[in-house]
Amino acid sequence: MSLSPQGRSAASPATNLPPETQREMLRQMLTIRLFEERASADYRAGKIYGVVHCYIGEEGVAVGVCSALGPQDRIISTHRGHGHCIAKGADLPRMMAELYGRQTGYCKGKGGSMHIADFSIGMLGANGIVAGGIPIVTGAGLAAQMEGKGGVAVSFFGDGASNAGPFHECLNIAASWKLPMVYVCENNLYAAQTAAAATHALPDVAARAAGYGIPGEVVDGNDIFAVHQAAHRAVDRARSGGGPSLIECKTYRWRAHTERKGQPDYREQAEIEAWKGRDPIARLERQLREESALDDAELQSMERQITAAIEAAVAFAEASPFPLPEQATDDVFAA
Amino acid sequence: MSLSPQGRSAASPATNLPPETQREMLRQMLTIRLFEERASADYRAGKIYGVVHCYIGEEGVAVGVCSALGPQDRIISTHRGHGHCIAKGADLPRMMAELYGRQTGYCKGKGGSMHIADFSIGMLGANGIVAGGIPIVTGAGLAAQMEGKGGVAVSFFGDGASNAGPFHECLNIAASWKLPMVYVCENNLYAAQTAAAATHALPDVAARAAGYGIPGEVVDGNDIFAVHQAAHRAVDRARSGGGPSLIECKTYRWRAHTERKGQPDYREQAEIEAWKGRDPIARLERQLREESALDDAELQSMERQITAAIEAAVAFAEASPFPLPEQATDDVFAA
Amino acid sequence: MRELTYDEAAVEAVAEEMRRDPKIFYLSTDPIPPLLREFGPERIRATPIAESAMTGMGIGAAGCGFRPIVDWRQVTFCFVAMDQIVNQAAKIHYMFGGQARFPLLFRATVCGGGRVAAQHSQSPYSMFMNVAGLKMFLASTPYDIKGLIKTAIRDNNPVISFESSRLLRLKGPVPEEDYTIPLGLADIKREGSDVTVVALAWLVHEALAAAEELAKEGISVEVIDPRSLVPLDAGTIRDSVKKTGRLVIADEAGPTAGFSAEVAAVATEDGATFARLKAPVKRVCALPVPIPYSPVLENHVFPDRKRILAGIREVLREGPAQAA
Amino acid sequence: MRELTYDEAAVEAVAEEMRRDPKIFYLSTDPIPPLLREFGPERIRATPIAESAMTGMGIGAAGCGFRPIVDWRQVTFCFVAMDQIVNQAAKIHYMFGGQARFPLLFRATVCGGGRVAAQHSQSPYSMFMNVAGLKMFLASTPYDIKGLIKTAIRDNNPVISFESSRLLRLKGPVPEEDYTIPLGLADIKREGSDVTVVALAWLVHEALAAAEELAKEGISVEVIDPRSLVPLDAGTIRDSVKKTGRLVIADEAGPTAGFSAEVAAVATEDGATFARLKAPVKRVCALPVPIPYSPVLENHVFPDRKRILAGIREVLREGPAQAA
Ligand SMILES: Cc1ncc(C[n+]2csc(CCOP(=O)(O)OP(=O)(O)O)c2C)c(N)n1
Ligand SMILES: Cc1ncc(C[n+]2csc(CCOP(=O)(O)OP(=O)(O)O)c2C)c(N)n1
Ligand SMILES: [Mg+2]
Ligand SMILES: [Mg+2]
Repeated sequence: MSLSPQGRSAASPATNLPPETQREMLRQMLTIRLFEERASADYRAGKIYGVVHCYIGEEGVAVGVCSALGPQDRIISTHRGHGHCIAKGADLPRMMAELYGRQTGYCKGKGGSMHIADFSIGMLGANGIVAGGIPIVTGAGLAAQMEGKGGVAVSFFGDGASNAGPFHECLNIAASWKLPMVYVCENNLYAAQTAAAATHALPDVAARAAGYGIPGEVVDGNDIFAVHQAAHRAVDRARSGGGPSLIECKTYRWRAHTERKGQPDYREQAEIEAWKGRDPIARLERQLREESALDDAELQSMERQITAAIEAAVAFAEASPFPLPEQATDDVFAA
Repeated sequence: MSLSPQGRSAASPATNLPPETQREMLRQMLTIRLFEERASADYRAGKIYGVVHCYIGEEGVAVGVCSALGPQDRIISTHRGHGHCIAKGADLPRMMAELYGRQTGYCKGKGGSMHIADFSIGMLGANGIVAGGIPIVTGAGLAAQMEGKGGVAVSFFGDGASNAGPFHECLNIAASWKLPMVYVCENNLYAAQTAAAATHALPDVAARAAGYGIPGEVVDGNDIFAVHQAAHRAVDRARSGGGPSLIECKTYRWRAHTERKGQPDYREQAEIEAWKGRDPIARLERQLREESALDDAELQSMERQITAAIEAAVAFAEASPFPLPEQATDDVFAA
Repeated sequence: MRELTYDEAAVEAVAEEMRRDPKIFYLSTDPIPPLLREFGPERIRATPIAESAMTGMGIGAAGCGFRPIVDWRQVTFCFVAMDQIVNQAAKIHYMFGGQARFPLLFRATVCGGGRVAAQHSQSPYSMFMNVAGLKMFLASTPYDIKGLIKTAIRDNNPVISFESSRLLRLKGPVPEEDYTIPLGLADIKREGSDVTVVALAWLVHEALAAAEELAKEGISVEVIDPRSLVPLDAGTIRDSVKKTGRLVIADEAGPTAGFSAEVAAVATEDGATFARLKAPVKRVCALPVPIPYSPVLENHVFPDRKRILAGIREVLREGPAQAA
Repeated sequence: MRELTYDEAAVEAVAEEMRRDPKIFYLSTDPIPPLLREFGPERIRATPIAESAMTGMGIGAAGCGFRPIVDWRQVTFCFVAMDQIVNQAAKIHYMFGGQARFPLLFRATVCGGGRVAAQHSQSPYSMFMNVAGLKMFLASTPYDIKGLIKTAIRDNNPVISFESSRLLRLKGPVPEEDYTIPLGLADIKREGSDVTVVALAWLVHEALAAAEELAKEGISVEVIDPRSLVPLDAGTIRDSVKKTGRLVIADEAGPTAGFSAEVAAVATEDGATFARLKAPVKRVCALPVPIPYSPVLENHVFPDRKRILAGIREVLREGPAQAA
């Protein structure tokens, strides 16, 4: 399957997920979106520093995949990490405090947006180096295999990362060693300003799976059930000793590569608009309404709760102290 | 096609190469073999230093491929470089003098066996880092494309190298940019002591070509005509703007990974013997005899000439001065 | 004279050389818009995110007669290409006995201050200085960067242009006429007689500010900008220290086996210089930690004019200064 | 006491720790036969030639509670993994605010002398010293390497064991009992009073030979082996220089921004040490070139006891020595 913005694929088959699970998926996607809208505004207001990469438009991938995982499973993220954090269950106040550069942040203010991690929930971190996380999470897959408790490790990475050496090295090792891995390529059609069409020999990254004898599947990344089902199959396979899979989720980022002011965005406005028409959140909302699993009141209450949670996270961040300058020399080495 | 030592593939179809070309191919393979037998003996005698990797048993690959190239075409080699040098037309005296560490060697004694290069004939060097040459020769492919004179660049590398990141990065770029490249994997089933079966997800490296939308072909590397024909097709394709190809030559090294004394060789003796039975040189001899294109007298005269040439190379090396110690500081930078 | 930013001056140097020499082309993961507009996608190439391949391809094309420019962008991205830099680019001319030339310009942004944390902030030039076979520089002004980049592009060897992220928007005079600045030539950015400050990049400006302040107290500070790291102009540094008898080195990198250590060694291993040295050498560097995100932390890690001032006062206090 | 080679002592350290702790496993492109025999292919894993993946997998497994050993073999092979070393292993504990531990031992063979040319001979430890977040050592004896490797395996951070190719077959006494040597502790391999030689690895032995020779002339040489590069035992070095007033640094790496530069800086930036220093610091290092193949050339590039001797004589001649 190969997708254009219009989406040649049919909607995914009716899911047998219970309605509360489906609503939870919606809630998580909405949380990602609203969290990032706030982060983006606070970045422009100068309360968040450095660089922020927004995941808005791609929420279906993180939530679709993570909803197929258990707490013992581990994931790794990219420079565009908020979505993966939230989908794996990270704490919003500690995330926001990290963006605000505060002592109470996940990394005590040392990491910022590009380096939020929560090892206690199996989130092995956002990573500022393209493809840099793939080997690390493949090591988590090896650890899971050696632990023998059925854990699975998931590598999220972009279309850009799929052209880098570590992608290849790790797919081969994972396939040879039958590691319990799921490699999830978030193909949002661009790496910064560069179109995937200009740097990929073939439009589908999933085609590379064949070279390692592992399943490679293209799914509509904006169809959360399609993502969830593909992830589910791959996770089952990994858990039962069948080895790794590659899932390519076609998706699109709505915002510029980063939130930095004055940053150019060379993509066509029409393309952006077309993809906004394929909003994974609106789509799930629609489906839930059609199945009478959601009404206006429920949706509004959900949005209110999320907004309140984000407000609380911001309040926590604002109230938290900045690190002390001398704390810069802590944490270079573990005891 | 996948090959066992017994060789499931039929002999390659009758070639339409003129007999003198076929005899020249034999002469080159024999030159590689006799050159290396001498280098190995001289290494054991302490006249050659450091480390020497022999190509004996794999001669069909270098000669089969290079016989499909013209003088304007460029190649790059690996740590196992003598065969590629000779097949591309390097000068035996300057090669031997380099092994002997003399001033008159190709690298003035600075390179040794692992770093023989002759840029004047398009031989961009042996390379001591596994997969290290692949990006460099891909740059030569880019240069050829920009020059627009129909030149082609060939990357030789081992099965071991095909698991390294640069292999992947370069195949993708070459395919995207339709570079005039031929990637030749010499799959001799081992990377040092490690069997390819233990480190490759699939037995055929050629299967990886599909991920980049380029031709990937497995050939019997000990059948020089099969290699030549595959190379010919790939070179034609590259020259005419069709982009890169991947050719995997199944072959086998007869000797240990290096000539270092006391170096273990964990391969099964039976496997080694079986492969010796598939000697690419004996095979071509047989074919030429069957076609009455070679008789004993011609073969003996050929062997005499080669032996004499190697003796002359050794004599040249022996008679050449060692570098002066102070020359160690020359050539760090070009003028 | 017209003014350009540091960044504009660098791009202008590239553009002027590209107009002059059709063998020059440019590889990077995200092309620079004005270069792309002028020279088109054949000469200004967008590569996949595959810095190892990109760097090696530069080497190969250089060996075939081209003069590639490989832009790694953030220096931390080039670590994925380190084999091609250290084992290939640096060694290939030498190990092949000088038979081919490899004219190559590498560009990389270094230094911190952007609140972009450890994986996007580093000043690792000393890692490359220790590798024989690479030339490299780090300019502190628009004028210098333009002249040095032009020299580097015309050089027949791999040369790395380290470029300070803090200075990209700094404006300064840049003549219209063609000029070059040789590698290996330090620039005395301010003459002085009491203490020598050897500083790099942004810290040149901080050192000049410190010098200005001390001038009010009658203390005369000489500020030397080596510009070129390899080759390093040891002569100018030593001559200055022989004159002043005191040496402070200001570098945004960590001290350990850094540029600052090299300058300390260059000064103290020379008999004539050592003989005139009146106080211990002082390194004013980043703290030896990865670079943190939060502004409070990041600011604390980096040296600045205040720490340079303190360093200068320290070397003025110590040693047999008053006696001299 | 029984004798082991340097190489055997290193492998014994690994084996003993692996027996003690089931969380330790070993990754390398070619397994070490005795380890493979004892621990089997699950714990002694042969990886594809993919050092970048191998290194990153070590980091990931460490973050999940294992204690991996990643053997790069020749140090030049680790440059393909440099991103994982510099951007990941070194920074990950810090940039995540210390929330997880990454106990990792990296092993790498350094130094030259094997006639294996530039791509297989390098002593690039100073490249890593400049990177904050990595510990590292370079032992000179079988006793030291065993004790240091054991410490490194028990450390909760990435630690690099650089191992000298020239010393692999060197024999020396190694006790049967469990012992460890702390990181950051230099060893005074010979006490002396006229000059301090700080030397690494093979050059410790060459320095001892030089000291022996000079003893006949009544010159007393102190030989200090820092062993640990990060952390570096600055105290022991400074104390020795304060005593002798003279410093020679012998290192098989090139001088530029090298270990030798760091030791020069450590000595000359300390007021008390600088005050006692009677002669310029002397670096006795490899020439700043890639390592050539031919024995004549390679021998010329590396320092040895003769050059150490010459260096010692030079610092004894220079400075206000006779006056003191
Ligand atoms: C090795 C490396 N090279 C370059 C960069 C700069 N960079 C940051 S994000 C990015 C684009 C990544 O594209 P992709 O993997 O598709 O992820 P996306 O941003 O689209 O989510 C680039 C080039 C980097 N961080 N690391
Ligand atoms: C990056 C790197 N890792 C490890 C080595 C050590 N090494 C040298 S040759 C070799 C095996 C190479 O195997 P392959 O590519 O199949 O080539 P072959 O020797 O079989 O011809 C290894 C591991 C190296 N030279 N470079
Ligand atoms: Mg993308
Ligand atoms: Mg092989």
